Amino acid sequence: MSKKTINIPLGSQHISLLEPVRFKFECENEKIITVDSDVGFVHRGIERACTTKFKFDAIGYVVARVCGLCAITHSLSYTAAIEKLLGGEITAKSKYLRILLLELDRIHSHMLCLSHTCENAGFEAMFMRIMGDRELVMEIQELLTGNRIQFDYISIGGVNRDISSEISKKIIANLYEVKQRALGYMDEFTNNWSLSLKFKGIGALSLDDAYMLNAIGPLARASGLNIDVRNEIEYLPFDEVGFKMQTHRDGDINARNLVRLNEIINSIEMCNNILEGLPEGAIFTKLKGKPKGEAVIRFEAPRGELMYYVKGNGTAMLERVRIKTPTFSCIPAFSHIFVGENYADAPAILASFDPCLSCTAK
Amino acid sequence: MSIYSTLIAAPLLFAVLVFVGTRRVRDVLSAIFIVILGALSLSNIFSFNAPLEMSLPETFHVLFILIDVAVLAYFLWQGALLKHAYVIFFALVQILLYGAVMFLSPSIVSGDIFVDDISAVMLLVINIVGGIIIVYALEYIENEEFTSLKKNGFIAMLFFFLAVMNFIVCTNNIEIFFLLFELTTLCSYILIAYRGDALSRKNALQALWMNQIGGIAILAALIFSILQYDTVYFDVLIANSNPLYLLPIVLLAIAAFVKGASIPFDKWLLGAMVAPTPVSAILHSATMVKIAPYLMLKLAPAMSGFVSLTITLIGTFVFFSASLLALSKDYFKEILGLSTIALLGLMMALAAIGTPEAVTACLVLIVFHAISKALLFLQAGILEKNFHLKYVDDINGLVNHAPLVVFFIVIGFASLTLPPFGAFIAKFMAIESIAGEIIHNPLYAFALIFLALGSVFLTLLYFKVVTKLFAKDADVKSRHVEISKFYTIPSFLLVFLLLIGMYISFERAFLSSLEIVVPLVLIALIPALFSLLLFKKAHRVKEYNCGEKDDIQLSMYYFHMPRRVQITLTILATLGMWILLLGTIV
Amino acid sequence: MKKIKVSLEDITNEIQGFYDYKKWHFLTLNGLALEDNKLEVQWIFSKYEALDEIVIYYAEIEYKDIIASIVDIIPSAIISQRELVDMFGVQVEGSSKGLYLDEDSLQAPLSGCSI
Amino acid sequence: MFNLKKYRKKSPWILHYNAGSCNGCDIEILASLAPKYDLERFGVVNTGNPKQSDIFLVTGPVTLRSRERLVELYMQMPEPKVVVAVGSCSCTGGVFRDMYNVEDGVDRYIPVDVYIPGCAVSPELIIDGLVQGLEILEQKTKEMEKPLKLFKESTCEEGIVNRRDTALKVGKIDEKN
Amino acid sequence: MFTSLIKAFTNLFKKPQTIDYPLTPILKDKEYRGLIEYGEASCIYCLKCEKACPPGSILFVPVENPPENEKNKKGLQYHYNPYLCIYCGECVRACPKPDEALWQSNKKPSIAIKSDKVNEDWFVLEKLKKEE
Amino acid sequence: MIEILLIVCAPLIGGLIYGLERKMRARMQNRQGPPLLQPFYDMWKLIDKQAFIINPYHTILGMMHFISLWMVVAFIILGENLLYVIFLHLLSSIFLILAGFSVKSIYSHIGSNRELLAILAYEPILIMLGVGFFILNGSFDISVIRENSPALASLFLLFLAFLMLIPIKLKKSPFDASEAHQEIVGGVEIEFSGVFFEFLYMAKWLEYIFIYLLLMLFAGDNILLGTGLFAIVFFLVNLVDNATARIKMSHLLKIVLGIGLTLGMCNLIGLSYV
Ligand code: SF4
Ligand code: SF4
Ligand code: SF4
Ligand code: SF4
Ligand code: SF4
Ligand code: SF4
Ligand code: SF4
Ligand code: SF4
Repeated sequence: MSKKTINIPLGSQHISLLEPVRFKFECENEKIITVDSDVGFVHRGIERACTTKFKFDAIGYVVARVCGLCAITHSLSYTAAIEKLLGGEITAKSKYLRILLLELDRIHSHMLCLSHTCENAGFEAMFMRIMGDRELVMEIQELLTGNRIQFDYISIGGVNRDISSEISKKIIANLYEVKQRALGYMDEFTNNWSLSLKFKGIGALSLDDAYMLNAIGPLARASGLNIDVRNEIEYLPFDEVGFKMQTHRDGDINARNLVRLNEIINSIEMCNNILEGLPEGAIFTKLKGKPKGEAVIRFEAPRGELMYYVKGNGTAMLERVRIKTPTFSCIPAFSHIFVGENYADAPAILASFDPCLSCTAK
Repeated sequence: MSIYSTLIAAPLLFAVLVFVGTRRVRDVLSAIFIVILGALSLSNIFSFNAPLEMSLPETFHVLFILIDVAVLAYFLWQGALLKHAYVIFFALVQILLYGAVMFLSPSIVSGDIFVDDISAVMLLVINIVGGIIIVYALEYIENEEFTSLKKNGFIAMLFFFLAVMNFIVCTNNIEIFFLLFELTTLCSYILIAYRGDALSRKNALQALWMNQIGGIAILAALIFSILQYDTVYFDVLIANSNPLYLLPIVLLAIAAFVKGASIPFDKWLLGAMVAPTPVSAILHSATMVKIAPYLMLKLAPAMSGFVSLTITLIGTFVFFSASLLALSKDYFKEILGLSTIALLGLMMALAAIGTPEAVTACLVLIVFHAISKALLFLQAGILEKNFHLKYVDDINGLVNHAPLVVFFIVIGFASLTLPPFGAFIAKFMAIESIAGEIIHNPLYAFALIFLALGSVFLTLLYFKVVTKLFAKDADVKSRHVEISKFYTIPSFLLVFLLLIGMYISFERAFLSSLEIVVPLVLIALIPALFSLLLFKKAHRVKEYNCGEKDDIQLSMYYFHMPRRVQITLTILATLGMWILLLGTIV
Repeated sequence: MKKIKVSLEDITNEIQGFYDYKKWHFLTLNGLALEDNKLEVQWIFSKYEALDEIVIYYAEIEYKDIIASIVDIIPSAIISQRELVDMFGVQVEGSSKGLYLDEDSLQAPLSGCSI
Repeated sequence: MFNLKKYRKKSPWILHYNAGSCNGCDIEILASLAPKYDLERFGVVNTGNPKQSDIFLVTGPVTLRSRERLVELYMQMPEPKVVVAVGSCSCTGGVFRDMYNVEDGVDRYIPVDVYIPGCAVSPELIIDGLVQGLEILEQKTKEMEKPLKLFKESTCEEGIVNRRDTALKVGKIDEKN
Repeated sequence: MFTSLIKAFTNLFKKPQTIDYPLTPILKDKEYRGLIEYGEASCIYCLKCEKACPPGSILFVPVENPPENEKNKKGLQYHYNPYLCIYCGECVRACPKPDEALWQSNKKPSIAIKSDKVNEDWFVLEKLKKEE
Repeated sequence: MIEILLIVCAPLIGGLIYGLERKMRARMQNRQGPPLLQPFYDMWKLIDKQAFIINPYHTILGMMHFISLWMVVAFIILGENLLYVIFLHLLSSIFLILAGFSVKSIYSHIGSNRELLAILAYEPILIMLGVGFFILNGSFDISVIRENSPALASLFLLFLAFLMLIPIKLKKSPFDASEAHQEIVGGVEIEFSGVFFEFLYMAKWLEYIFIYLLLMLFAGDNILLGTGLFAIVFFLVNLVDNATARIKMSHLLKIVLGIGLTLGMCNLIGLSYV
């Protein structure tokens, strides 16, 4: 008798995906029993280019293009590593502004993820609603940095633009609005019966598995694992601006959504605190010299921990730039979660990881 | 009269004649016999005007008693030989009961032979469809590895079967009916055990003991009938039946359920699959199981509200649950088998309703089910013999190699579900008649639900199979396999019968002409468009596969039916039977 | 940041002894091309809920050496190992090539010996 | 009123493929489908299915692994079709130009009709590009207009557009500098 | 679910969020990072911008009739490829004479079509540059 | 005469309804949305496109789906037997399913599979609906049903059950798993292109007509009520579409069959007591 399984491909081109990644699910009826994945479609060779093609001061703009979604975290991590190697101290104001943009980016990225999860769960109206509201954040990002996605806001020694009081007012106003909307989604995610059918208990990762598979970011926090790099570094004053770790116990899609929503709300608070207590001073300190030595820098990108290992040898060309991105670390966990789920849920589960393969493959 | 005696006697004669001469001679002779039988049954239906009733001479009765005793003794012997406790036990019970019947002497007598239009229709089905299957069997059996004597015996057995069936639909005497009932049991026993291996033997014995339960029920019915109504004749029994003393009727109905392999007696029919495919074909379509709805139709006028309702509910429930169970199967013949069981349930339910509309529906269903099932079983045989395929999972993309077989299978399944075919019309009328009953008794609403769900399950089932056939590659060069003419001609004949049936339903105005013509045109349009080869020149591309190149692996949904579902359904059906029995006694 | 040098043979034992999956978090594997055709392989760990506690185990190896796999201890290391194989052209036990690179791509782009 | 030509260009269905971008432009495509920019005003539907699409939006500089898929998808789109390169990196390679695993822009593999610059492109630019694409689409439809275009002789053997082999051939058109 | 229902219902009677873009133009903020513009007269041909540009979308290539500028000793001409530019603004930050020689305007780049030969022309320049 | 006209125009009316719906959905999602005539623009465009085919079976079966659906609509307009119409509609769905299975495309197969399961969910309810009308009017003939007084009150539970199957047939949330763009890229229709997709696209419009004509039967001879019913249900269905996610096939079966059959049963039993 023949085998009773079917192979369902998801990707590399598929409507539920924004980027090429290929999953091949072996399914019984529609129940997934094994997963085979290919994540290397987006490999461009950035790590090598950073050591052969670009001088160290341009790399900040290059690594931002590792990924458009946490571009800011990438350039921030890289710059921080270089600043560490150069040994200069930057002003408090520029640190605050960096956090501001980092958190704005987190808000828009989380909103994108939520809306994409809803779209993949077949809830088009919710997708439209969140994407519509996301424009509020995009607007202020554009005001602040001059572009909607690739901010190119951070350079070695500080930030590129100052913030004016009008912008600051606008930010506060828009974020207030976003917070109200976020509370609205919270209600929707908990109370809509069709969303509960799609999200509750689906794609769950247990705490122990999260530990075992070294999950990070919202994925791990939704399973109750306390890991948030903002809690583990002293480079930027996250405590001062009111960072609070958000966790959940269930580990399913719903938990991930709620963690993201809570983080949005927490980030909004942080932004407000930053704008209230913004120190006076310059936004840029000129740092001299060429990087020498090695540095490991980690930051919390919207999707989890991002790590840069930079090694310089005192010339303008670096010796090694190692980028360890959040999705990269989560891939073992992804495959694990898919097994046993229904194919019908696969796109939504995938979106709820908020995967970004452009950084995975670099 | 002469027609009926010929119809009964001739096949007996043919059964002997097939042993004469070479294969060639046998084939030609059989073909001629079949044409004769078909012609007789046809002429009968055209010349038929009034029910005919007559008696047989006393010598026959003595002969019948002797045969009866011999058959029962044979069962006992087989049981003892093969050490099967059930068989021995039921044979003994039957012998005892039969003895009891012999001692009772009923006083009201009537004709032994009774032919009405229902019988006429049955004769038609038995002889024509059965005949076509025998033609097919002529070739089929040659592809088996048996001695020629055994092969001829096979054909002879089929003819004998026809004779018994022809007799059974003409008899009015319950004693004779019992004898013939036992004879069909005997026939099926021998045919199922035909291959002679362990599995065949086991299944044959299973069929034997289950069918013996039916025999016991008939004997019990006989005893009660004699005690209560003082008769052994159907017509008297039915005419005099008192709604308070329906026990004989109900017992006969239970015998019908046994023959119709209704759940919980379904195992024997499924076990019969081990026999050569023509046996399954003939059992499922023209003979044996059709005794069930026939008997039910005969009894219907005698049924009171309770009995008729319960039988309807049981029948529709069987329809529902057998189709549900079939969903989880992937052995092609087993699927066909369960769908037969389901449809038999429906036929019996319709018969039990007993309104003229329901009776017509039942008859239409009997006829078309016979044709379609025969067609499908023939294809199952071809698949096994020519393609070595048994499981629906393996028939993926058959259209690439055997478009003709696929055509037959599709027609077969379509004719069981879709307009404008006969079986569809029957289902249609079934819904109408049940809907009519709901007005009187809301409990019929359950029957309706079972019917609706069951027919959807069946559709699902059929198209689950059909769809497998179609997965055609964009570029594979097809490989055609030659199929013997002996296989295709019977199939074409059956398709032709379907068309005639359609014409008749058109004549009889079961549906309006528009309602017949439109779907027919629709269905006919497909091959027409095809043959135009309109799309030869259009651009062809590969299937979308997310831009990937790896081959995809296809497989159907399968429905995992937990064992407890199966058990629950069986228990419920059994419960229904007991309610029926006890309800009548009380 | 603590760097601990280990030899290639000891690496699984060292990590086995050190790694407590509820305390430590495996970050990634990193390769670093050194002079004279050597490669430094680093296993980077960080501690949960501690301020910047990072431990790096490293070993200096030749390109032809076969690196032991730590997947039995840390299942999630599989992907980093595959990346290492691709980017440096070394061999890691049980890790296949082709995570990122196709047949006709530049092979072992970070190995330092490629042009 | 029944001027076919007038309506033809109002229904561009899009197919989006990411050939190695940084997601920036992809997100902007998503954003332009969202309420603020609402591409559906122009009849745009994101079908995700090459066989029913008219406009092929490609982002990213075309990595080695995605080039075959890119061509495959292009081949599966029926004529008339318009390819739009979204973002600097799909126009010319952008910041990834000359990296070892990229092919520097979509037009090395498939003919591009519209180039939208920007990093990331803003939704307004995507709309501009689409409007431009619509015009080209209309032109192409006109050129195609001959009787029985449906049954136009196929160009490939056995009537089947074969993907991979052709894919690599197309790639040879422009030698890299 | 009811909040969604109500939301959908009220949206029906609200003005949609959509900006009818090509009809209603969207004005870019003056700080928007758009096209890089070049003031030839003020340029001192230090080529800092060319070196700073990550994708290499500014090229100074020797031509036959170079722009007349006393600083232009090698006879170079400025070329800029908006389809390669990533709008990072690094060139402007590198330029010793920002706002005069090189600045980032808030203009949107324009759409190109096939006949614009976005790549072919640039290949030529890049080749020239390499030969130099 | 008017019937013939209606039959001929049925797809066009369906297209209009579809256009209206797209517009309405957009507005419910706070965006401007496509023009009302967008479906027709799509149609013109599809005619102009080059058509690819996978294999002739697939193409022909797809066309048959459209034609047979049109017949179904014609039969309803002509006032034929309701039960028959329901089964003919089944035939048309079967065509579509066969088409889906006739190509070696996994999404198409999954779509067809789901379509089959969807039939399992709605067909019994449709049959019960037919029986309900029969009990009420003593006939399955649609023309008779149309002449009698509104059945809405006496068939109210069946009406509710019918409401549940509208989203299934019209592929609307929450019961649109058989089309499910984000999972299986449209399922059955995935391999159609050009004019051949056009047939499927227009079949979708006909499906609207089919469903809403059935809906109007509840209003009997009261045209005003019928129109009102249409407007309200149309609105309601879209509202729900915009407030729910797509649920899985297994949930769909449980919910629709469970609730639908119970409602239908209660109604039928109730009817026979009255
Ligand atoms: S983060 Fe990834 S999954 Fe989410 S929207 Fe972006 S590309 Fe899609
Ligand atoms: S996970 Fe990677 S690709 Fe995704 S947003 Fe973060 S850095 Fe970018
Ligand atoms: S770069 Fe060339 S010389 Fe150096 S190690 Fe590699 S092959 Fe040998
Ligand atoms: S230069 Fe060539 S041979 Fe040497 S390591 Fe690199 S790919 Fe291998
Ligand atoms: S153009 Fe820029 S933002 Fe767009 S994909 Fe390329 S690198 Fe990313
Ligand atoms: S903005 Fe950036 S990419 Fe553009 S020319 Fe200037 S430096 Fe180059
Ligand atoms: S950096 Fe400024 S001054 Fe120097 S060459 Fe460039 S534009 Fe001219
Ligand atoms: S219906 Fe399909 S095309 Fe339309 S928005 Fe949903 S997924 Fe996209």
